[in-house]
Amino acid sequence: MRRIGVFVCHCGSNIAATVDVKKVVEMALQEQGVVHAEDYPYMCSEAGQVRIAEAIREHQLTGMVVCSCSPRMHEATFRKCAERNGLNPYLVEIANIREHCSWIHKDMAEATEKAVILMRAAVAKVHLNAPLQAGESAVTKRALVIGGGIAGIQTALDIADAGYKVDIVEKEPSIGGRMSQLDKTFPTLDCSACILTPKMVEAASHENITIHTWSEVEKVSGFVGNFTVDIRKKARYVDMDKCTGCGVCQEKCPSKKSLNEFNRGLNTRSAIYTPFAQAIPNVPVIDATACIKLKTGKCGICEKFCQVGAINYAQTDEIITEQYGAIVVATGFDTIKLDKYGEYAYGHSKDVITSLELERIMNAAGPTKGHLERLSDGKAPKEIVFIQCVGSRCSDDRGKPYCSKICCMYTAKHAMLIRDKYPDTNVTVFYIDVRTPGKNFDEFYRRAVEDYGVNYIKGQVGKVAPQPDGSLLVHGVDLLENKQILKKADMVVLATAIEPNADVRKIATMLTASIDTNNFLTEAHPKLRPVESPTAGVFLSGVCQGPKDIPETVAQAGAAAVKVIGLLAKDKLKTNPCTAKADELRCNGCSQCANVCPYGAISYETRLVNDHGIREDRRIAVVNSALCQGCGACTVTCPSGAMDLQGFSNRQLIAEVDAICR
Amino acid sequence: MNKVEEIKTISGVNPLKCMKCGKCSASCPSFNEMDIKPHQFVTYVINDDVEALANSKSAWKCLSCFACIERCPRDVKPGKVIDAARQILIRQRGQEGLSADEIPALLDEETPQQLLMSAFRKYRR
Amino acid sequence: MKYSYFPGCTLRNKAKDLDDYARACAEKLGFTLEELTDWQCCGGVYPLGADEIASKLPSVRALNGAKEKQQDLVAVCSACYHVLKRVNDDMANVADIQTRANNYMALSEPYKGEAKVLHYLEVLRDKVGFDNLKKQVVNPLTGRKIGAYYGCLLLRPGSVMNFDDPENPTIMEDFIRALGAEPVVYPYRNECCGGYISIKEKEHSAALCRRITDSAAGFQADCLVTACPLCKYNLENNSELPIVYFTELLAEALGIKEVR
Amino acid sequence: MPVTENWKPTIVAFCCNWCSYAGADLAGSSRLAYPADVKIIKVPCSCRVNPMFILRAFEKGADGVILCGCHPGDCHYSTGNYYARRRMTLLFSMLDYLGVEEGRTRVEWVSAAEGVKFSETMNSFVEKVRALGPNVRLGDLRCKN
Repeated sequence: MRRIGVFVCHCGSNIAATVDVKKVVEMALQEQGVVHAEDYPYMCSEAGQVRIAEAIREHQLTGMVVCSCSPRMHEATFRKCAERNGLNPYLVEIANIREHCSWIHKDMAEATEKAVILMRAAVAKVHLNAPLQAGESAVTKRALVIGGGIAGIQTALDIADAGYKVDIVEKEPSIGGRMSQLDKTFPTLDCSACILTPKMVEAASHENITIHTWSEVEKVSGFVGNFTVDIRKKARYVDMDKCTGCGVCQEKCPSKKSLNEFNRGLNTRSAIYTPFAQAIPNVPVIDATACIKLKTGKCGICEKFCQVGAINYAQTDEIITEQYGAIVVATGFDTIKLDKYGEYAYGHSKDVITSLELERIMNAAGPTKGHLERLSDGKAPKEIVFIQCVGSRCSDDRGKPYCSKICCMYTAKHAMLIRDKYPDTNVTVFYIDVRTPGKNFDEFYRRAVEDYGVNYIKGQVGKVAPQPDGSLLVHGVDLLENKQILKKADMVVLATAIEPNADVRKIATMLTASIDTNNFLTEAHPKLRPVESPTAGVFLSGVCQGPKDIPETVAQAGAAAVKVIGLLAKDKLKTNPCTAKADELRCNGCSQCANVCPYGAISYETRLVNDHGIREDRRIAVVNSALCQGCGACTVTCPSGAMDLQGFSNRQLIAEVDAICR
Repeated sequence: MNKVEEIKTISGVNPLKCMKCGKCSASCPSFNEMDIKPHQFVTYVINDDVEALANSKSAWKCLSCFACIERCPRDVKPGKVIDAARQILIRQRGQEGLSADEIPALLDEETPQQLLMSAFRKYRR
Repeated sequence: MKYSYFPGCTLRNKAKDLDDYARACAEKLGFTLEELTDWQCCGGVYPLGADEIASKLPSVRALNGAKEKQQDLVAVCSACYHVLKRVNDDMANVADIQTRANNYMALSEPYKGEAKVLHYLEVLRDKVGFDNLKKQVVNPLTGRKIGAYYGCLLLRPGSVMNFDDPENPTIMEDFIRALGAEPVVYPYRNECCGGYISIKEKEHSAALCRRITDSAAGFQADCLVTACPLCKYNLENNSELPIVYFTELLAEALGIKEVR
Repeated sequence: MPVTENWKPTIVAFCCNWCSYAGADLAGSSRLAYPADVKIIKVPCSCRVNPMFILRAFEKGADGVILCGCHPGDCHYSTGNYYARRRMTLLFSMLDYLGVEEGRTRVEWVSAAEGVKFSETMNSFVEKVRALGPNVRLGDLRCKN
């Protein structure tokens, strides 16, 4: 019989205000095997842990239950406390009487009754807990960063500077990401390329960083410290080693009608191209869907003009397989499609554009060479209307329920830049709320209003009506004046909601990292573990986790790097001892367990078994505990009940069921 | 049932979903005819001031064109609130927006039956 | 192909053209409109109130009639289409309305939104096909610039009507193109003409109509096409532009307008 | 059906550690209430839930059993929830024969970010079970041990 101690935490008033903790203690003492029970305001505090230590010694506890917050919060705390005091950590169970009880119930009697039942279930389980020893696994001292935007670059640089190898996988022909498309940045008006390019160069020249552009992650297996990743290096049709980046091929290419993705499709590019001048690597790719040679076999002009013979039409996709200890997701964002927002005439009028398109128009390397022009007729706009929250903060099925966070600030930036460069152009911003929480952010917005005369109107726009004369009639409202506004504009800019990159779902599935309903990756804890995925060894950097501006992204990228460095600095990792184990007397070697194991952790060996005096050679399932992740699929599949999961055994779970239904 | 609850029941609208963006008012073809503007409808419900809403001109000015309902980013459907206010009015005797005596003078050669039918539905019980 | 047909109050009288051409063109295009025997006026406007049942019953009767004949229910008038479709949606998805309406109706088998409501234009688009329609045109309307006027009732609310993109519809433009004319896209084609308000407040409706027709004329439309008798009435009272029913345009292109 | 006035159902919820248990935690920290009748048992993955556990719960007097896991495609162990889905489909199809009505069992996918969904799911499930009343049909057949 176990000697069990039950420790009931008040969590200040978080638990004690709704659960009668004294009653829980009283009821615990009536449970079989419970030799000690007590309550304390903060069990997790040092003083609380001292009480636990004393109780373990005084009552020679061989098991313990802590009735407290979620095990996701403090299971590790209490297990370490037990271990320090000579009790195997896996003889500790948590009854979650906070998140699953006191915080969701109001009636004290009801909550107390439930807390008692949860306590009983934990006690029943602990009776059957076995002391477990964590094994060890080696750590591959190399990290993978998926995505080569500012988030990925910063994470990679920080990891590399700490002395670890990092690979960046970027699906576009160049690293740089969204930031490379921006013209200026807030809340100072730095040129985006001027501050990003040095980082790109640093990453490319860093001895610890390997960059795979025009590449995608194809397959991920393994677990923390030991991931195996297949990377598809898409055919570039250009030899990276030979190409000098002279650019002649792009000039000579006769296929020039492909939409330029980097300029958001506002102009065209050649079939062989580098997305932008500062591209890294400065090696073009051939767009196979546009290349005349690859489509028809005729042409070959780029090959003819390439002086170093770098063009290779025979190149094919290549899959490389690499080992990593940690993986960082930095897949970034895109703007949402606006096809459901017909009222704003986007797609109908060329002069209704998104903010990201305006970035390209304002940029010297953009489709208008940096001149602010209407895309319809090339004229300089004299009246520009900005519409905020297009697709953000929506609870209908057209938009996103969240605030995209960056729009208020970049709109202030755009407005200011336009008023600065084109003082004759009037700028009106229709807003719902102006959100400027950030260092120097509100000051920045106020400058737009006070120093640059940008006209901010509180109210949303209902419709943008293109007029026969080519202008746009904006039907808005001024809520403070309580008036409908009809504003004639030459250009309308939509602050379009952002959403996680479309590929992120596929990547999350490969990594078994969880994702929320908006396709943002979920962090392990919303406050305390913001850069870790719940999946061990997977970390989050940048907008893939939630909307962020550049300073926040860079900060989070550094934080993710620190977490990776902390992991890679370890030579060995403790493995989860809650692994599957086969009972050799019951196993009949049928192989069904191996069929369902996602980790290939189960093999079979022929072993001499003594089955009640009968000695014979039998085929027995053997679980490799370093590979087993403890899901339990095999335990339910096993037809003879031989396979069981340590820490979540059939008997333990049934004991919990029985205690709850008692 | 008090008036606020009645409006909520008839309209099926949860006024608390509104984020006061004004897109309804920006879209409303009757905005200038209304004393209480579309974006204010829900505020009156929230403030329990259904009396003012029912006494306002707006109840008779809404065209039920559903532009506000279509474009509302919060799925609040402000047009349904004003229609519910109108319903409350016409369900009270003597509170109708069109009397039978008025009608002959309002018709012309081309008036389609549809106009008469919908006007009856909108103005009268 | 046979469809149950709901002509509606106005098509019996003032909008006889809309009705006659619809039937004649249907026969020409290979489908038949079988008028429901006991249809009653839909009421012209959809009763928005969640607690209004009686005013929805005429629609339920028509819908159930189509269900019993195992036919889709076709309407030509925008208002009828709007009311029938929304009541049908209620009968399929709103348990309270379904129960209470069925209690009134006392049908042999309760009606639960089984019928499918189609607008005549949807039949042309989805059943006949605009490509096919184009082949049957004998008098292509070449050179004519026609603006589609959708109004409110065909499109909104988009989540229930599912007729076309409520802010950027294309069905009427595709229809106009199939007849050989050039569609004129103008921004106010889905804005309200004033609807029923014109019975008492002619100026209010007039202002809205003028915005619509001025915009269409500004984009060089030489006529507007509509599916709604009330829209036609309101627009006609306030515009230089001719306003025609889409079925009339169809009859003209199919060469059966004169024959009638 | 003899429903006593103060009858409260006993409901067992198996939640996977990675998604649904975390979703329940989020419901808790967001203070999204659901009835205290629900008692959660943590399992590493929904595929750890042996159909025998569910039968055991009913045998011991549970009035409803719900199994929650990660959304299809999002399983922490890649495929566990698919196994769970198949097993439960098969089990549930036989439960009526065993005397347990269809509404007393449910499988629901709740992610770690879906505190609202967790709470709504539990509310609607409890409501359903309450409407069904005590699990007397199996109770009559129950083998007491």
